[in-house]
Amino acid sequence: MSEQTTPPAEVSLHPDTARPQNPTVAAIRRFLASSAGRNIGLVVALIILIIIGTVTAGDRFASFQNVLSILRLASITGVISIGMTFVIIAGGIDLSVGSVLGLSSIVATMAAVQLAATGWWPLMIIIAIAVGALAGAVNGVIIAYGKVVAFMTTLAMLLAARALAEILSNRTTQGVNVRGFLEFTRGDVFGVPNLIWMFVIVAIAGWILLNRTTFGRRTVAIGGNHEAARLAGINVKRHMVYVYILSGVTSGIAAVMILGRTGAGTSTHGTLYELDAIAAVVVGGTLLIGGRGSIVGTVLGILIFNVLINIFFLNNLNTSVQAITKGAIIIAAVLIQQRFASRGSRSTT
Amino acid sequence: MSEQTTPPAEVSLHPDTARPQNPTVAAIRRFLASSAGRNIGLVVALIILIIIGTVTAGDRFASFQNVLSILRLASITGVISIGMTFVIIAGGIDLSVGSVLGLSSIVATMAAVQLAATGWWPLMIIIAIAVGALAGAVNGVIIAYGKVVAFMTTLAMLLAARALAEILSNRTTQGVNVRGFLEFTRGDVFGVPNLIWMFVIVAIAGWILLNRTTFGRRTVAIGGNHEAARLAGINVKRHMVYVYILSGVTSGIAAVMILGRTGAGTSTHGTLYELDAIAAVVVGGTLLIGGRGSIVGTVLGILIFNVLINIFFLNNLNTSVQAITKGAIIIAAVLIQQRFASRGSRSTT
Amino acid sequence: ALLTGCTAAPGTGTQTGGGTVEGNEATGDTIVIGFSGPAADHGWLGAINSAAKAEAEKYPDIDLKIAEGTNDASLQISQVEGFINDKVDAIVLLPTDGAALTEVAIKAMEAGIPVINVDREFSSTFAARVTILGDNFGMGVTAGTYICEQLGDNPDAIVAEVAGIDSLPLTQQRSEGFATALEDCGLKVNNRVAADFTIAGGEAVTSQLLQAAPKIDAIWNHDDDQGVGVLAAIDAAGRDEFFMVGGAGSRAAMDAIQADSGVLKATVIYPSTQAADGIRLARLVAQGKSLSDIVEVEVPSRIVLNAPIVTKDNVDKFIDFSFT
Amino acid sequence: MIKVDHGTPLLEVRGATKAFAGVQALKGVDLSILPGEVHCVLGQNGAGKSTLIKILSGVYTPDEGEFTWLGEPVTIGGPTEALGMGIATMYQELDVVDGLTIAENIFLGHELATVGYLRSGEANKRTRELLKRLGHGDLSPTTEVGSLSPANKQIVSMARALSRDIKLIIMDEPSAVLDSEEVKNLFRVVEDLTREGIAVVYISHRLAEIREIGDRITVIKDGRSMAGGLDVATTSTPELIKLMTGRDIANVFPPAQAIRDDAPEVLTVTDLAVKNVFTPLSFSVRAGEIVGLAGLVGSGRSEILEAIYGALRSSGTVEVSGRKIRSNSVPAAVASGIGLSPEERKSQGLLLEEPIYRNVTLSSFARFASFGWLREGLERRTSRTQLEALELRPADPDRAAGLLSGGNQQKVMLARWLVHGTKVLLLDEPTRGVDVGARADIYGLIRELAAAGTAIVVVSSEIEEVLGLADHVLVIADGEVLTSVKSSEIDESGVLDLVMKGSAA
Ligand SMILES: Nc1ncnc2c1ncn2[C@@H]1O[C@H](COP(=O)(O)OP(=O)(O)OP(=O)(O)O)[C@@H](O)[C@H]1O
Ligand SMILES: Nc1ncnc2c1ncn2[C@@H]1O[C@H](COP(=O)(O)OP(=O)(O)OP(=O)(O)O)[C@@H](O)[C@H]1O
Ligand SMILES: [Mg+2]
Ligand SMILES: [Mg+2]
Repeated sequence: MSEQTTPPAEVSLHPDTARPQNPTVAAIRRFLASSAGRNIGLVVALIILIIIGTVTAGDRFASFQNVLSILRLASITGVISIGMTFVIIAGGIDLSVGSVLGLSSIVATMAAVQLAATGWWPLMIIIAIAVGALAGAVNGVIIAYGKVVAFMTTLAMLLAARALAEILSNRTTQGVNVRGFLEFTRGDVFGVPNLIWMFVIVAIAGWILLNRTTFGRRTVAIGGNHEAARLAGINVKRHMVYVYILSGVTSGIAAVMILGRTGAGTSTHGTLYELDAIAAVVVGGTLLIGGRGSIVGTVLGILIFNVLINIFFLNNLNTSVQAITKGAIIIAAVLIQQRFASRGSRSTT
Repeated sequence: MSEQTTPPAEVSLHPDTARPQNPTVAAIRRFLASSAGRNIGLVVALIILIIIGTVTAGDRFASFQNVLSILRLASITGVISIGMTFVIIAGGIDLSVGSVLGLSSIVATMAAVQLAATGWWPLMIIIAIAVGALAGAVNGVIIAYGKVVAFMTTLAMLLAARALAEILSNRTTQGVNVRGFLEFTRGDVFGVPNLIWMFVIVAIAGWILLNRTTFGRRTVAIGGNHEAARLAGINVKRHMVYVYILSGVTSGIAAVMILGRTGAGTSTHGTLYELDAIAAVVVGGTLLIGGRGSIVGTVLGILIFNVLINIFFLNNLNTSVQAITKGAIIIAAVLIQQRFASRGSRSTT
Repeated sequence: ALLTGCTAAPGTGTQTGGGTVEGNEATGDTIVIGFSGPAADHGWLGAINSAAKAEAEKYPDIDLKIAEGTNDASLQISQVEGFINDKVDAIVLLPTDGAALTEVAIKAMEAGIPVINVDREFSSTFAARVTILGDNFGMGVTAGTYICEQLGDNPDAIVAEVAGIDSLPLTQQRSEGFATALEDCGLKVNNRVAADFTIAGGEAVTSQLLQAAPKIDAIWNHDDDQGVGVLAAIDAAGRDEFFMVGGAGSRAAMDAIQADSGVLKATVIYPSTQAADGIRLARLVAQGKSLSDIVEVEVPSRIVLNAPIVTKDNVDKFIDFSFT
Repeated sequence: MIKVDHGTPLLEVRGATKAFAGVQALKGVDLSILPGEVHCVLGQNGAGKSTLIKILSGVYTPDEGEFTWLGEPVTIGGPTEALGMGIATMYQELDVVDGLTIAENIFLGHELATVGYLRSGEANKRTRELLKRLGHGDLSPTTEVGSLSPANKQIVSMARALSRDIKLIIMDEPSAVLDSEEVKNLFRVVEDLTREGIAVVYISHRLAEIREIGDRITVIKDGRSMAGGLDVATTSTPELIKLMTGRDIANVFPPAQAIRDDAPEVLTVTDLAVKNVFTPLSFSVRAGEIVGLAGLVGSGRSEILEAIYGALRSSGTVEVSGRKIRSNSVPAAVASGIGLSPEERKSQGLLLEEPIYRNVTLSSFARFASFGWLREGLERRTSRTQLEALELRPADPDRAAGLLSGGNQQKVMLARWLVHGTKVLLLDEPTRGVDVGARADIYGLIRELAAAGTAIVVVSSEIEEVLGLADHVLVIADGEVLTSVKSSEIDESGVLDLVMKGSAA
């Protein structure tokens, strides 16, 4: 994984000698190249989907309740995708997010049962996040210091965390009967469920972290050019550990959310969420080779997938047809995004 | 022009040869850096597993029958991994292998039912492979000419092929009652089941294709340096289509094998095989970013995983414990491999 | 009320009940029923879906909405939310995890929508108007008892078990029931492997199992769908010193039992018509009708389905209700 | 000079233009190449030289322009067609594949194969011949290219061009990664080629090389040819520089200032060694002093810098202003005031997709962030000021670093350490691929830094550059310091003699 090469597209460009340009064209180009501009294709794709939804399902789609329902569903994989965005920007991958979520949910529920006496429910949240962070730290240390490829490390963690969850829970689902916790996770503020607020907060925090802090800057630097980051004095290994911990933390937060949503902890929570998260991140325009990515894109990616699921549901489509359509729409979304974001293809063949 | 013609050949200016070294050390170093040497870590890991197997399960492990049983099981994902090795070396990824296998198995069985009259069973094999090749071609064209990232394209194909298989089969399992076909796929030559022979043949063909043909060298070139390959006059896009077709073909062959092995075609065949295949390829030392990889490594990777599973079964281990152990052993195998293959890590933090 | 066996012949529409049958069958107000279940990723679940659909098609007054099958509790919750938003008249729910879907089911009930809970039970009685359960523990007991009967005189007999997906509670329950029944006759499970409810998975683990156990007297395989693979592996290994008991009751399994040509001698029914029953009951509940075969004025709240054993002797009775 | 009767032009280009989305790279270039000549193309970074040759080799399709090949009008459709016509190219960016052997790289795209099955024996044999012809009979055809040094990769690239049946060979800055010995070797090959009537298009920023090998010159400035077919013999260097840059550049190396006798030792290196690369060495650099490391490619100079910087596992100690720094840790080195401008700007130095200011501030977060929160405004302002001081035009901190020319990229690397305020600056090949104008700027800057009290260590493959910049020179061969002298006490041939002897020993 240390073989990070710079994308071959950027070979030898030196337009430093100022070239006269039509100012409007220049402004449009600058916008399209900006992070907002890169996402415009996704926004278009999302709008198209919303139109399709409204046309095919009318008020059932465009109602406040339905929007909340979409967002509630989106919020859990959404939170995971934010952590995943960092990992992928840093040039890594985390296949273990779903099963770490499952493990966190189990440990937190068990703790709740044990600690029912004290009744201080925020401890559940702390425990869920701590379990996630721990799993992330193990991933990070093995990857950064053990130099095992991220794909294998997190695949191993996927197996191990799920299995540990099964052993701990003895494969039974554990109900969460902690009133305070359930009230918190199921409550709402200004009519918007707390689950959605949690996603909003994580997404905003993620955006700030990525774009406004040294942490984010280092993450982009490492993913963009591992060697250059190292030679600029960044402690690359330590930072990679932090990045995987961050991903574990988002899994822990998602575990809290799913506990609230389902009221139960089970080792099967989060199965295959890694695929959903990676897909949202990639559709969102983050490069799988690292070095570039956007939180806004990821959020749009998550929304696109969840609106799609909702439209299928409302239109009562045959499951298999759904899957085929979903496949086609993934391709279409990526194509739309590329058409808008591409700054002119430079290859000929 | 000047007339200097001192032949500088005698003067050794080249870092590759200059340094005096202990000849034994040099020979060992050269071997370790060779492709066989890169795999020695895997061989060691495999030997360790075999020792564990023999110690814990004795004759039940070390019997000819058991070896055949391991190999029969290994052969199907093995064949898929060979195709996957090419895709990954070329810098791509194919998540659709498992579901294309499922689709091929369905179409081939349906064809068998239709064509029962003619009775020419090899047609089933041709159809299975053709379906795989077609799916691969679709993947390849979308990736190479549509410029959609491979991850998303093949993820979409994963969904679509599985769904198509469900629609075609109406989600029912279709038995294969073609005597000639079953005799062929379940037969053996020199006491070794034909399934194993098929894997052996595909692996050898893959090795030759990768190491001894223009196709293989171009695949490495594209994965290693996309731009350089293009500049050398290689039609990179067309070649990528071929590579994905190759992967589809191996899925088709694997479909034939699974039809023989289970005697039934169903849309659930091959579920999650993509993970097994990618894991084997990566453990086998092929770089996920492309440009370098080995068929021998992939075969060793497949064997390691399957010996592991066999040891678990023979020792009647609990599924969850299995999963945790598997996770730990994946990490250990990759670590062992790296220790042997690394030519001395020279970087610091 | 506990009712066993009454659903042995569902879907035929020809019950021989009292005078209320015609009343129940008579077309009433059109009702919208929402159905959500796990991903139809194997034969039994596929059969659950198609039986539900077929059942709904029989009644002109049912408008069935089927949500995409899923194994993700969170997604299933959102499907139920969707049904609530849509104000359907009844919901038939085969939860991917009973406890995890309880809360949203209560929400539906509170919104005045009766919920019919199928197969995997909610953790609260307030979550469902009617609960129809297959009996996983009972399934294991039936299989174990049958094996005991066959091997009872041999305390050293080797018993093997090919389980389904180990992480599912239902697999646990089946295994527990099996072990409990075997204990009664002094046997135990000597070799246990878990597959994944798929044919290929069944084949893979069984070929390993046969290596691990050189001699076996009886095998219980939890699921006839993966059983196709299990039998293929047994075939390939050329082993026939034991007999095998299946599970769920697929057509292929019953055909094999009827033909009595291989090791498969019996299978334990796990009704794949539960959801169809659910649809039927949902219609009755939503239309305010009662169950015709019993004297209750209303539909009962809890129905546990029997898990009978099918052997060569009684296969004729069951074969028409098997799933493909 | 051998003057051949060149006859009709081999290739003629009239009015070639090429625009990349928004950037007009070529605005009208004429070029006429005669058989058997060495035709040099000169121009500043970004003038359009590489674009021109990529058009000739079929990588880009020109927007306009007439092309004649052997008197016939042609269009060059793609790399395959260009190669088919007999135009082979050694590109500026190394275009070899690490995972393939030398022989496989050479025959990539025109493999020696029977129905797809490689005839490796034959390929290896022909590769050995080609390598011998290039003076590198010591390289084995079956060596993986990934394990070669950049210089040897360049050799492979050349062997590949020669493996084709060619009439014209284009070399885009082939000498950038070669040392003087290797360059001589290259020139010998070029002479052989021209004797066979093969034309060579040669691009380099080193005017001395042009003088030595070129026959005629075409100068490109801002995408337009300023002069075509100038005779090397009769065109003066100042004239060329004026054509390229539009200004006069007087002396390239600004005069050194005397180091004060009481200047403190800033960098002290004691018994530093890296196993199998270089033997223990000790030296020190005083404030304001520039120490140069001279030697051949592969002698271990980059490794010495990396070891001082903590980027390469080493034994021995490094002290900055008398305080020992934790070994083998780049962050520790940076914190104690050491900065490194690496050899490969693109792969080791810059984040090409990121804006300039982020490249500038990358090592100085302590200065630009409070509790991890970055003050982008301050970053931009500081970067702009620094870029203006370095005369980067335009000094736009929001531009992507990958869009800058080589010289300007080097300035960004310097800006990074200026903003950080390093006491010790390690410069590895600071002018590789940098044009004459920018070169003079960079030399000036290095001098200014020294004058301000920075201790500087410079590595360069151009001995002239080491001698011109450094106060003190360490001559290195095979990882061993042969001599340590004042730069005034040794000249270019003296250094060469030493290294040749050193590595022969
Ligand atoms: N692929 C491309 N896309 C956009 N702009 C490009 C591309 N390639 C070159 N340019 C621009 O075209 C101009 C000419 O670049 P070119 O690489 O030909 O210069 P050069 O003379 O070779 O410079 P150097 O001496 O640094 O190699 C520059 O302004 C450069 O930014
Ligand atoms: N990755 C590596 N692994 C092992 N040895 C290496 C590696 N890189 C370089 N070396 C060895 O280190 C020595 C010095 O290499 P290098 O080419 O960097 O020297 P240099 O003097 O810096 O040359 P240049 O002028 O190209 O920078 C050589 O003997 C080379 O074989
Ligand atoms: Mg150039
Ligand atoms: Mg160097």
